Amino acid sequence: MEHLLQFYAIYGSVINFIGINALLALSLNVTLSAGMLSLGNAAFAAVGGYTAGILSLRFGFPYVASLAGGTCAAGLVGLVIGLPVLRLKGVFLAMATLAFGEVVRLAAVNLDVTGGAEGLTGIPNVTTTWMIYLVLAAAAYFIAMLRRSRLGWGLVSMREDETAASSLGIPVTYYKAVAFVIGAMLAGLAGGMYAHLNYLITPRDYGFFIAVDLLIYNIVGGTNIWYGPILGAALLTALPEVLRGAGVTAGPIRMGINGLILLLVILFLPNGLASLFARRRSSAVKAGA
Amino acid sequence: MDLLLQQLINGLFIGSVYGLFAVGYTLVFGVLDMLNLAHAAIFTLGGLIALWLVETAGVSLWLAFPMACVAAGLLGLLLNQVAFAPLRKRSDSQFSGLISSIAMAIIFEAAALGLFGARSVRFPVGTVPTHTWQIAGITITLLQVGIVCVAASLMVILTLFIGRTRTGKAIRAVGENERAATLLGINVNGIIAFTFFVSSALGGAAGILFGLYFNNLTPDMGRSIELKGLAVIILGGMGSIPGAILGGLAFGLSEVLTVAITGTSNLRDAVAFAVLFAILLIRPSGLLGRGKTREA
Amino acid sequence: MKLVGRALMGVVIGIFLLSAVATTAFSASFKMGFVFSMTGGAAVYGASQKEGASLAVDQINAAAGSGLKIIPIFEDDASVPQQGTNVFNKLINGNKVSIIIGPTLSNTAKITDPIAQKAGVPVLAISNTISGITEIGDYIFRDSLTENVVIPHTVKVAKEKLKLKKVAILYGNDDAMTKATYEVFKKVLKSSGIQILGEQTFAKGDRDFSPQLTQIKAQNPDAIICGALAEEASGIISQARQLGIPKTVRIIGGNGFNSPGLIKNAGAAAEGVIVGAAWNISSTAPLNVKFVNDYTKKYKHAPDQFAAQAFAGVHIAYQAAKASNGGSDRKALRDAMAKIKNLDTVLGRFSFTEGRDANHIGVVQEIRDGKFVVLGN
Amino acid sequence: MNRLLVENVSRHFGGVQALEDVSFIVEPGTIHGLIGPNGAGKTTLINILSGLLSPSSGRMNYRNHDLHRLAAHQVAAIGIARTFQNIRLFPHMSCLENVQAGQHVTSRRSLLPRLFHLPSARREDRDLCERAMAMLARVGLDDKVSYQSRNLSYGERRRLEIARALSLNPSLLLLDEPVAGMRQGEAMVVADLLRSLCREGMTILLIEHNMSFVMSLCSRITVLDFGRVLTTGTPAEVRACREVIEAYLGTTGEPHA
Repeated sequence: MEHLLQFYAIYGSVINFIGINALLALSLNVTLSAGMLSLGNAAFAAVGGYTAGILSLRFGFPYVASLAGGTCAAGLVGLVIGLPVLRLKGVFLAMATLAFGEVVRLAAVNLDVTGGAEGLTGIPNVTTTWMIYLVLAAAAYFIAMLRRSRLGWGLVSMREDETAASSLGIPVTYYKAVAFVIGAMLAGLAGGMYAHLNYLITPRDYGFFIAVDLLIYNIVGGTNIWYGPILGAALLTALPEVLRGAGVTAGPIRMGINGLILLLVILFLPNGLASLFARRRSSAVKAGA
Repeated sequence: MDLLLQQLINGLFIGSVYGLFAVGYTLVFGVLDMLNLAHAAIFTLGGLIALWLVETAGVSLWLAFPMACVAAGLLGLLLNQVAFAPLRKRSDSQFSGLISSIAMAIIFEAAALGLFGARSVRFPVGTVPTHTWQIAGITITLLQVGIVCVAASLMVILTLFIGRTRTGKAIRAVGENERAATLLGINVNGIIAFTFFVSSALGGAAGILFGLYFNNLTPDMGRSIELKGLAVIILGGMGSIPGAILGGLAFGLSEVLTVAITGTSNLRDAVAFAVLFAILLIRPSGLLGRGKTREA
Repeated sequence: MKLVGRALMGVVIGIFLLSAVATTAFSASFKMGFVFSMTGGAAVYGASQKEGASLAVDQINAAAGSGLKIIPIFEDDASVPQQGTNVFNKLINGNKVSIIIGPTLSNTAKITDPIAQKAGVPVLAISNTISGITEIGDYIFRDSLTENVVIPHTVKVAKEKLKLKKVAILYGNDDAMTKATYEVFKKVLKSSGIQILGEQTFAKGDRDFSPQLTQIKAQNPDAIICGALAEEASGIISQARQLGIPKTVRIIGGNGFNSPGLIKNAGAAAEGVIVGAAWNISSTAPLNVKFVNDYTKKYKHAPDQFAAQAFAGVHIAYQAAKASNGGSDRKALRDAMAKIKNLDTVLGRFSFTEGRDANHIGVVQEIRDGKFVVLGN
Repeated sequence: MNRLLVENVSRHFGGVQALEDVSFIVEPGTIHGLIGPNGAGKTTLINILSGLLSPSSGRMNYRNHDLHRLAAHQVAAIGIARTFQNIRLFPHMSCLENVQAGQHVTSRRSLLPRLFHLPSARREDRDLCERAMAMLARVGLDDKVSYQSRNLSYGERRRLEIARALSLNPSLLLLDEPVAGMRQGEAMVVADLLRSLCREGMTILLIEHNMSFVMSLCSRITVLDFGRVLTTGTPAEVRACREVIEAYLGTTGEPHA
């Protein structure tokens, strides 16, 4: 027990960040599972984070109300952005959401209400580890169940073949918008929790490279199953600390290892690390049968 | 008036560097339909290799320039071999190629950081002649003129090469339809590798010119141009070489004109990306895009 | 093969045991944690800081004999606040350090320092210059002069010497430090009756400043006030001269300009640049001369202000540790820190203010013949 | 009105006239063939009927719905299912999942009961799974339930696609070359399947190049050539029609199909 407490004292913040990053990765997974590559989820997290932070800080909203406000604001922005951009496909959708993300970041830099480059300071520090993991568990469960619902079947079908999906009665455009908004809301929730985890959020917490990181978490972990993004986020968030523990402190080497892991996964595990587990399970099933 | 003219010259200059960077970007996209996000890292390495050749190996710039371009091209071949070729047959190759190129970008940047350190490095004084013209209140440097000329001639050569030569035609054929190209007896893998070579060599050239002019090379200098390069190829139309050149100029001009018109630079990047967003909504194929519908 | 493996294992275990014995044998030592940005955007500063701090630690330990020694633990926060948080938790709870020196970036400090405050671990900031750092709590100290101290002084001296009437401002608006520089400048310029002709901004990582400088040139200011880090500053300076902004239009910078890299990178264009600083390399105080010599000998390049502040920081913390009976008690160490008075450092004679900020005299320097020289005090 | 009514449908792509004034009627409960040389516009017509393309002019009506006003998913929702000439299965899904994906309009699969693990959700899932299994059995793929669809043979994929279309519970089935690439025996199995579906009251419109298959199966046939209807009639009438023979044999006497 004492060891556990000691471990938490040292690595508590890492554990928190793993949870937040996993939640963000899950938010992206909703759209990815429908075959839409969005680079806008960091921006939705920004909308949620700043809204929740401002609600707490300037208007004295209670924590849960601030989070709800941030989540809804992100969902609303997701709807407004989603409707026009969703007719774009593949790389073009990625670019449009990327441009949107940059505009949001630059807005945060230039507006007064967001505190500019110095960021929004003094946000009450109320998010705790159990809250993060409770929300993460709920989100993972939600996504796992979503997969089995009509919407979930529709989204996966769309990723496989949009034309065929529409011929099966799946309202592709509508479902895309719904997935986009759900993803935006989850990202907004994660952003709001993150804002209340530190004392400060800055525009740099939500830039292009964060959006790319979310994509990487999904790819490394695997997009096909709910625990894939969580696995990816956990591994890559903990990696710097693991390497630090192993004595690898030199910056370039750590960075190189990061890149190498990503490369190896994409080359040899196209369905991510999660496929290792899935493969074992299915072979167990075969052995049993 | 002087002010506006000077700004236009500024825009023309930076736009031609963007264009040269984006040409390589768009070339790979045109052939493979894949985004190569490691292009910015090769841009950086191109500049750093040239610097190393000039400073440490003592090679004159006239020799170092082509040597560094070739080195960047070879990095492109490596990139193709490691990150793209193994994925080509996969059904989600467009997507996985994006990711593997990000992985290579991280590895390249780590290599640059390890080899050259985090501090910014610069070409030794006197690497290029410095001369400045003052014409009616407008300032132009010899280096600027040189860079615009080099960028323009590289782009002209490339356009002629793609349009006129056998290999260029083969590149276009592969871009149009890989299977048909194979049936025509084109060595598709060879052509793709060659495209990576040319694209990366051009990216390296852009990196050298960028490094020479701003004379401030860091391992992460590709990052700031990466997003702009993406914007440029969207603006010009994915896969279109004249589009990338035009898009580069348009993007460079939009940056300086935002500053010139609003009198402040707060909105410079925001305007550029808002324009990009609008273009995607109104005309996703870009200014000179082929409008080819890419159906799944 | 097996034998070799076992022998190797034996050696490893032996070294491990020896080192364990070694650390327990010299009980007269304390752990000092360093959180610097050794990779990422602020790696340039982190590199200098690490060099300055290592030099100080090595010299102190070599001179200590059987006296109090420092066990340094260097960690990299990769210029990312998240990793800064992780590193702080590790140093405080894992390594159980007595004091933390760093982090490099003010933004990271705003997130990490409350952690140390809560845990009761003293922090000595050596490069955070924005306001609101030491206000986090009574365990937070800093030896870097804030922009609030340096800039008014700079403006006063510059106004006297150059008869400034109207200036243009150029600053990075997406970085906390450069933005803070800008805000302080703006306030001070207004209160000293200098007209601001216009404000231009740039973003981190920009290389091309000619559109902004072209606008500034057209406004014909007496001087350009610049809030930029050294990376961008050298580009701004050389491009300003290239665009034909005459040398009589001085460029005046904030803390970010304090780097020999600026002179190296901007070359002749850097002549005449004015910058307020906490430390001047050409100061002839013996302590400083020795520091500059030792540093240059060890690292083959001259130190900058960041290295000097790191070097001084280690000495300040070491003095406090000595005064607090070995530095292993964090609370006692904090109290001893607060009592530091008139300590001779490379930054000059050093004391903390009531608010635990640096209280020493800054200098206004200009670049002349490729060197930072004192313009006025 | 359960008839499928196609009236003066035209469609051009740029300057190319793919369909011109196409009109015919498909009677309910029959198997209707659509034949013609390559490029006659058959697939275009199916794409227009299923809502993937909109006609340049003309109207189509089925069960009082104006098809030309509906999007593809709405066409599916009123009970019109289709297969594709170039087989568009979901490659990374198993056979069972492919068929289950086709249950979109015939299932509820609400999210809420699933979130709360209500028995109703489990019952529905079990029920849908059983129905999908039955559908696979019907097309003879019950031994390939968990195979990924991309690992099936060509003929098996065609049959799986039909099973997927059938799980929409359609009243009108549009089949684009359902037996192309199949061996004779396999084609006969499909023919039997289609006949039994027809007996159960389903209307089927199919494109096929295999003449003996079409002639033996269809009660009426529409012949397209260069986007125009040459004739509509019983197999015997069509076989006797001079224009059809000319279209197929061409003036040079070269067979197209």
